[in-house]
Amino acid sequence: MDLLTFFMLAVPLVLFAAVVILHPSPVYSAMSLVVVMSFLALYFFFLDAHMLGWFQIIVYAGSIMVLFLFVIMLLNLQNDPQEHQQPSLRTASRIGGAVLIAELVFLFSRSSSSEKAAAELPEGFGTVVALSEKLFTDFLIPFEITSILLLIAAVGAVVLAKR
Amino acid sequence: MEHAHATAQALSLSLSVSYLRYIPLFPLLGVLFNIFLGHRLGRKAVNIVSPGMVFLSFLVSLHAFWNLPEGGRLVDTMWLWISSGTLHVDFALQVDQLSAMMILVVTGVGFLIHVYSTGYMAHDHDVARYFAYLNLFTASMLLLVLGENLLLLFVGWEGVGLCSYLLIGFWYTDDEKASAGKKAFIVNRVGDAGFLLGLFLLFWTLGESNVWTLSFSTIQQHIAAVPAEVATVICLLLFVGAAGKSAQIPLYVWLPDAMAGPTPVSALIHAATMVTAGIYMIARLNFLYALSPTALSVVATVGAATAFFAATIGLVQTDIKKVLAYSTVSQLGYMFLALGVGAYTAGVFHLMTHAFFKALLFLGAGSVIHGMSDEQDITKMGGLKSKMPVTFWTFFIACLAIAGVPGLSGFFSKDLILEEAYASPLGSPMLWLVGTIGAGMTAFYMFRLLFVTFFGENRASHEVQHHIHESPASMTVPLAILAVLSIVGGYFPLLHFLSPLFGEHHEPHVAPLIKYLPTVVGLGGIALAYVMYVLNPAIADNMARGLSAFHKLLFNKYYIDEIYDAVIVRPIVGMSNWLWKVWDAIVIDGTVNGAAHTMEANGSLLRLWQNGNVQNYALSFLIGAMAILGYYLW
Amino acid sequence: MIDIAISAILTVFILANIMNLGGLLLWVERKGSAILQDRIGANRAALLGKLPINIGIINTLVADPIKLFTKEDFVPPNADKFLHWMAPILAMVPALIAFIAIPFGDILVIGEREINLQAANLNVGILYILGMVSLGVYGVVLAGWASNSRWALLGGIRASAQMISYEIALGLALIGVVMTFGTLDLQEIARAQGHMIGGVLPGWGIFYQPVAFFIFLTAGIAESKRIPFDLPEAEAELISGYFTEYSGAKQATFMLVDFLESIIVAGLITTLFFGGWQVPFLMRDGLHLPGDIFYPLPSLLVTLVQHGAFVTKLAFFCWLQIMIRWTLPRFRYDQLINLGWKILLPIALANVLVTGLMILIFQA
Amino acid sequence: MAPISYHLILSGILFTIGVMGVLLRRNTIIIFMAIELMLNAVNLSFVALARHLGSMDGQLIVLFVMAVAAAEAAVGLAIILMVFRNKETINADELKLMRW
Repeated sequence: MDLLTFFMLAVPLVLFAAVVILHPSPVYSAMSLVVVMSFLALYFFFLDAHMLGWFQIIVYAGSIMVLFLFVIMLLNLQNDPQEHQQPSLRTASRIGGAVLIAELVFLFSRSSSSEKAAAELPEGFGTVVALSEKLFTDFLIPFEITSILLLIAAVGAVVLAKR
Repeated sequence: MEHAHATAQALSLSLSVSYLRYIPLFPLLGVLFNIFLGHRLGRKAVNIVSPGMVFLSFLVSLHAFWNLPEGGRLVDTMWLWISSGTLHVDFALQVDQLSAMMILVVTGVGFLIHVYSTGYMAHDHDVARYFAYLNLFTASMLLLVLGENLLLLFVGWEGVGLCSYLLIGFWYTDDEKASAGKKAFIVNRVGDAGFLLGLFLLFWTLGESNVWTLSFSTIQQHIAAVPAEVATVICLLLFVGAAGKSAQIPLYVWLPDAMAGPTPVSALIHAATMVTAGIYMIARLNFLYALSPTALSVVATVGAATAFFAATIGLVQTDIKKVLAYSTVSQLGYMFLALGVGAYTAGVFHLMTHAFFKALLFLGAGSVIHGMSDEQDITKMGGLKSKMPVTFWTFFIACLAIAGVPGLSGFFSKDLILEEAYASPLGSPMLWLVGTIGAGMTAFYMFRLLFVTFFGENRASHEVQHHIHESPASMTVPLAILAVLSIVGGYFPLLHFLSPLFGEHHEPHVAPLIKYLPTVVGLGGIALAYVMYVLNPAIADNMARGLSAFHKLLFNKYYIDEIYDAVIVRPIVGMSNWLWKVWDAIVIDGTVNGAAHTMEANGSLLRLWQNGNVQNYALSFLIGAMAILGYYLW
Repeated sequence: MIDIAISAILTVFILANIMNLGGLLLWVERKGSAILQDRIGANRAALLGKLPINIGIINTLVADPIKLFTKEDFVPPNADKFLHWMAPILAMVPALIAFIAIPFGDILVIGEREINLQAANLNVGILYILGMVSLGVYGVVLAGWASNSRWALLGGIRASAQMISYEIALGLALIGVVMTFGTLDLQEIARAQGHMIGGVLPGWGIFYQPVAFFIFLTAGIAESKRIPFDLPEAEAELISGYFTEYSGAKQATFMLVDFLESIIVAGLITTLFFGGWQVPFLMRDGLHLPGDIFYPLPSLLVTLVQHGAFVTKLAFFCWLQIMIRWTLPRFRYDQLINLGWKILLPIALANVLVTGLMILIFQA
Repeated sequence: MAPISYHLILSGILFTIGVMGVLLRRNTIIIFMAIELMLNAVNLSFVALARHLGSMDGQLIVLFVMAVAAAEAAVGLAIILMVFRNKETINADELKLMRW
């Protein structure tokens, strides 16, 4: 991914991510998050993770976020009232966030000084075939466990919602 | 040791058999029968099954006795009992000469007492429970004497202790009798503590030389590994146990109180069998005691002191069973005296003859009590000779035997003990003297008892007099059999029979004075009793008045119970109270509650953090993450 | 450069055709429903309002759009104007661009150049279609929410729940197909159906995956929110559901999206289960009849015939959906959800299992 | 070529935005969405590192993260629905049942 592409994707990502947490309306937040997800899918395409890119769209943008939107609309949520918020918590959170981002940026930029060149990509990197092969050999047990987790989550969600 | 050769030979000859297990098994079956079926099938079934089971044991014991190899032993190893590391303890029974004699006495006398009990307990409604206890006792006692190792002996030891407690408190609705049972149990626990410590010390000492065993034969093989001074400590600790079980100073106090139980129980447990467990144990471990002359002299001294001390109390008691109880304590003292001077054979010999005549005395006393409508005070008896002839004559024979009248069993065994006490390398004239005086007193108080009970005018109320009757055949037949045994018991070749264990018996050479004086003193005691209680009863009253302080002291048993109460019981109760009210309630509870209060105080500070706002918790996360990141960056 | 140009031309070709087809379907639906209900149907539109002759299809095709596009574009008060405006676009775009992955013919050979008759040759075509279908929900949901109207909101909620539910059955049905053909590339799937089973039966997907076909058809109709699954726009209950508050061009867009979705479903069914552009016995070099009879045909002719076959099949399934629409009554909402979760989902799962078993058996 | 640190820093920024969303918003659903944003930020770094190291493992982890996120969304939203049904609110600072 060249620098131009990077910034073309990174800038909207950060902007829409900021909208997610700043917009008072939950629907706009959710829609911004959909946009973030879609841009991330694009980002994944450029990082040679084709399969993951599509999954990002289908799973995150297409399913999870629809679920969020569904709940928002079911509860008919209006704009977030801001009055009762503890001021000390807000201040502390802002300071904490600033420190965290400073630390992360410092950490990552420092690690870049000892950066090696990107490795050569093997044949079929990020394709369905390569991903599936790994998934059903090296990662078979985690895969099965994840499937059970999904089943449990489905049952749990039904039980909770039916109560 | 002089009999080292003989013991080595005994070890070499052990025959494996598999029928010894039936000896304790039959009484155990009786226990099960009595517990589960006794009440349903009724008195008759119980009266047949319970003695029958003991009789079967007796038959098996006889079989074992006849099959006992010359100078060897029978062993029945049932299963591996404990296996832990290098420790292997077999559940094994053995019969050697000592055990053979013991099981014959236990099952034989035990059978007679069972039969007697069917008559004595004929009017008690809880006869099944009684026989369950009695059978359990028999089984435990057999386990004690048959056990091939110290651990099995200890199981039997505790078993007979339990049964003793249960039987003393048999009529548990009576507070006094229930507390007598508790007293017996607690005093025995003191002895058992010593026994256990001795056992551990022995085990540990042998273990130091890599002998992890408790089997008697193996202990005997490796006895050289025990240093003499350790042996002394072990022997003294074991003797504490023996003193508890066999009612020696200072742990004898429970035995007189144990008379609260049914009289056949007193005969079986507190005269013939259980109380001899201590003697049996020391005789069994003679090779260990042989290592420690010090311990032996302690045993002899305590034995002699007990013999004398209990006899003095017996002189003035008026309760027929109390007299017999102190007599028992006294006679047990003689046995320990014999053991203490190294005359194991004599001690065991006296054990056997004593079992016969003391069981007879108790059963006779039971017969009297039965006939007198449960009256035990001899001052309210008298003149029973004509009304209960069988009881009188058998009682008379027993008194002759215990008084040491020549020709009867007691004469042989007691004389032998006194001669050994004088002549044995460990003996001394002092021990002989004390024993001889005690023998005189024994004769005196036994005949005092006889005369006051059976001669003169009956002093009971008219109502009671009307009911006086001879006991049924189930009671008188055992009396007769025991009377025969009391006469002929002294002629059994026991001294030779026991020689493989204790070495060949050599008649001690003593001066004629020493040899015959105890007999003379005994006859003198009889004569004195005759003069004081038959010819001129006023003398006794005058003496009691003239020596009233002394009489009072004896009558109140030297106030030993009161002293124990003041010196031991009250401090313990006081300390327990202190422990309860101060240590437990204030210190321990205070610590625990204080810890809880401290936690609560700290918690109430910390829970300010727990304000329920998820975002505050998330902020804590963030701070933690920042800290970790900062640590790695720094 | 030429490649990009060809792609652009193909894309424009497809989009234009699809839009036209959508418009055409509007007419088919109106006349078809009239025929089914034994009435005349749309017959009042006369050109310029004066010509006495009824020129049928032209009337409808021209008059309807004119009417719709000249109406007032009404936005309810207190509605979210931005999202109200965005919603039709969000609904339209995924439906439209989904089509570029569907192959409408084999390779067209012009001179030295071989042109793949598919706007975008994606090797994960099925994933692409699924992604677009799942994104299509947003337009509907946002339309419902942005209208600030109870009817619309209810329609939107219904639409989102329904589409999430049926997406799962849809995807699982597709997995059976993918397992059968071993690829996610739609063109490859179409090509794989070119052989004959036993020399007579065309090797179409429906013969391998009959269960998956029925699940896909049902779930597909539900995804495109058509009767009997048109709960989000149930007229009797919700007026017009999520687009109650829409008028004019925006409403026309929503209606068009409805038809577009039907066309996508038809196109996918054609491609996955009915051989796509395949014509039985027709290979790229000519006609291979049973008994080793071979008629060589020119490549261009073959391609045209194949494209014609594709369009015919597509039209058939569009027509089938309209038939179903005017035949079956509407489900109740709980029945709809139960059907999706309790019937279709287990059957689809079982189908995947059986397919896997079959593959294991036949490979071994 | 954009160096790996660019991707990582972008990931860090997105993650911090998610953190701030969790801390500053009161609407539970938006907090939840911020959590999803944080997950995605991490996914981004995984994918970038997978590309950088030429290993598919990172992409597989992302796959699992997606599955877990789906499960989490299903259960979490069900919980939020329940809470709203019982408490008539989903404001984080009004839901304080979890305290002493």
